Amino acid sequence: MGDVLSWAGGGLVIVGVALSVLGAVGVLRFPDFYTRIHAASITDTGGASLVLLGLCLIAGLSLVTLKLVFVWVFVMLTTPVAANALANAAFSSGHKPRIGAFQIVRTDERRKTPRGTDQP
Amino acid sequence: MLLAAGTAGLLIAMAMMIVRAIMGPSHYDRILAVNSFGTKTVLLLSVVGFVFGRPAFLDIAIVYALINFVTTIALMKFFRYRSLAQPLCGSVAEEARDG
Amino acid sequence: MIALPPSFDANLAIDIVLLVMLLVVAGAIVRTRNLLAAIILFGIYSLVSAVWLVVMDAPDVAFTEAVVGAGISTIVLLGAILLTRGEAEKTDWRRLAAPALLCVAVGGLLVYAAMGLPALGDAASPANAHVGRAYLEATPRDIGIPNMVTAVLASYRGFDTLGETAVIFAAGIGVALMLGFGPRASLAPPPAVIGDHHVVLRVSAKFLIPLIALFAFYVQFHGDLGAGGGFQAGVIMAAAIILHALVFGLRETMAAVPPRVARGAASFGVLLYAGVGVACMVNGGGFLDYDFLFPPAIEKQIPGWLLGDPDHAHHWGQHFGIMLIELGVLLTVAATMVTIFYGFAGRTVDAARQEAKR
Amino acid sequence: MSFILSHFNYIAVATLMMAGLFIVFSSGNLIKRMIGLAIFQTSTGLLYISLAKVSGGTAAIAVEPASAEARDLASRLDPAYVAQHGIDGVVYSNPLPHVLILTAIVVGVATLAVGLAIAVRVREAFGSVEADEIEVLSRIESTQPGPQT
Repeated sequence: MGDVLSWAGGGLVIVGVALSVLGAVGVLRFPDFYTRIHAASITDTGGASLVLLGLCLIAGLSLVTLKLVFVWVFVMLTTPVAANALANAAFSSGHKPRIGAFQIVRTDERRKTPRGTDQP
Repeated sequence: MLLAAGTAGLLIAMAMMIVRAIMGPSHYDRILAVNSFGTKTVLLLSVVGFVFGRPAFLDIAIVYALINFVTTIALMKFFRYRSLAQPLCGSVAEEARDG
Repeated sequence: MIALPPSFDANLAIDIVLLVMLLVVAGAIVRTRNLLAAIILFGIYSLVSAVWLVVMDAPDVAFTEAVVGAGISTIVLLGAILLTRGEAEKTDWRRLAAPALLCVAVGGLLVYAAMGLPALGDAASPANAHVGRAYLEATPRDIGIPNMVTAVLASYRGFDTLGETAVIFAAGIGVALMLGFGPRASLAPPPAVIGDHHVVLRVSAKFLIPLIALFAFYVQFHGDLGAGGGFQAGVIMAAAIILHALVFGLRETMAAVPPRVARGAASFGVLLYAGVGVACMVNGGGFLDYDFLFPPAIEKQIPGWLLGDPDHAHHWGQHFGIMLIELGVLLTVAATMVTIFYGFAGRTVDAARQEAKR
Repeated sequence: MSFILSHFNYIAVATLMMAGLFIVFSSGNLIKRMIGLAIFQTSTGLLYISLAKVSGGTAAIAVEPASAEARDLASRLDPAYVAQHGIDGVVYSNPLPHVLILTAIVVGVATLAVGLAIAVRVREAFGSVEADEIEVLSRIESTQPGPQT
């Protein structure tokens, strides 16, 4: 029984890590900030949930499980909120999406703002 | 064995985040990279504890999750409002005055 | 096929990967002229080195590095950038040649010298086989707490740690003297609220700040049994207060934790630490010799079951002494970090007002 | 190759140290210099912690002897190795350098703050944090018999 649980837990960890890696590929390859934050935050919460659930299965019922639950609670509390605040701040400071309805931003206008600065 | 593979995968994801943080191009991308890097660090610490047989050190993972949040908020606030002191709710009034 | 050393294992593999990451990040910090990018990269550098510390069996140090490196120093650096500017001047490459040559030369010498050091993980090296082993063997007998790092920090090297605490206190006073004890003029009320921008953030911050503070106390009192202690707990507590200031504004935070209270707590922490040492002297022991913390008459009255083990009743003084001085460290570190933050963030308000006057 | 792997930590530490030193030497910006100093300081910590590592060891937080955890840790190692270097059947890393570096990190951030505060005051006095500009400005100030400030 314990063996089955630990294999299942290992499998969940692998799936969660695979999600994280996919998210990282998204962050690396997607064209602009908003698509990147989408890739990062969704896979972070999903991947973290799967990995921590898998570790819970491996650990069995003990103090370690409780700590894993706490890690999960804190990750679920902080990651989406931070992503929300970040996207909110970027959008309200005039950081325009590159794709979608905001395509109208002229390229020469974009070039005027120097690299690495986002201040309006 | 599965956990070791998971550790390797997380290290790869962290390396990708470092690349994004170095490349930028905007500071918001960098903050995003740090935040996501921190979450992956939390996962790595949890998994590594099991790989090395001392899972009791999960406290460090908890503290990472919390401090990562504080840092992200500080960076966000710095880039958006150029201040560490003003309250967040005052920003809209300022925009209305400026614009 | 490369020949691997006999001690090659998952530990060494992760160690090398993380060190390579550190080197890449450090290289990027050297290259970038944008100070803000440098600060963000330095945050990543701290995170990587903290994971590395866990892999190297130093969870206590990892704890400290995580909170201090990624949390406090990033915020302090941001505060400094706010008061100066975000770009470094471009340096002419000809002026880089001499420092580069010097660094390569010194680095070569260091690597050459390091070749004589024992291999990584050598259990028979003099440091690990004699000094370290002596502490490991003596701690259960002398101190009786599981976390040997805390035992060495607070008891064997308690005098040293008192000095470190005093240095932190002095640094906090230095920053406060240079940047002011918080804003020198009274803070103007925040602008009127038209729309609420960060509702999600403000609500979850209200939820998180008490949790972080509670976690700081857990780290403080769990420090004897697992990773943690006064230094880590102090910085976590300061992080909770700083998060409050970031979300709700410095004015609100200064109403909750006035700068006067922070200064008082910092001083009281050092006094408490030194006072425990003096109490030990009064009872006939050496300075910070916790075995003499209680007079023998009181010591005899303490029942053995309080510690769960009747044979270890004589460790009561050690337990209590370590708890007290860790409390002193907590107060000093937390209050000093808050004072430093007030100095930088309060200066911002001050400087902005001065500029507006001109 | 084996030698390089077992001494890789020291090579990396030396490189990081030199990266920090290079920033301090080459950059005229006071804030960048402080970041360089911080990297330099961290690398010292890395060296100490590297020296404290014991192969197959675990963190210096005592494991209950003869508990399941202790048996699990011991089962990963050669019994002869555990008998020689272990304490009650568990091999620990050296706690002493950990103590030194733990306090050094907190003291490090406090001194970093002092350095940055000095940089802020320099900026307020001279309007710049670049060492070259400050030098020029202070020379101008000392030659001009301006009003007493």
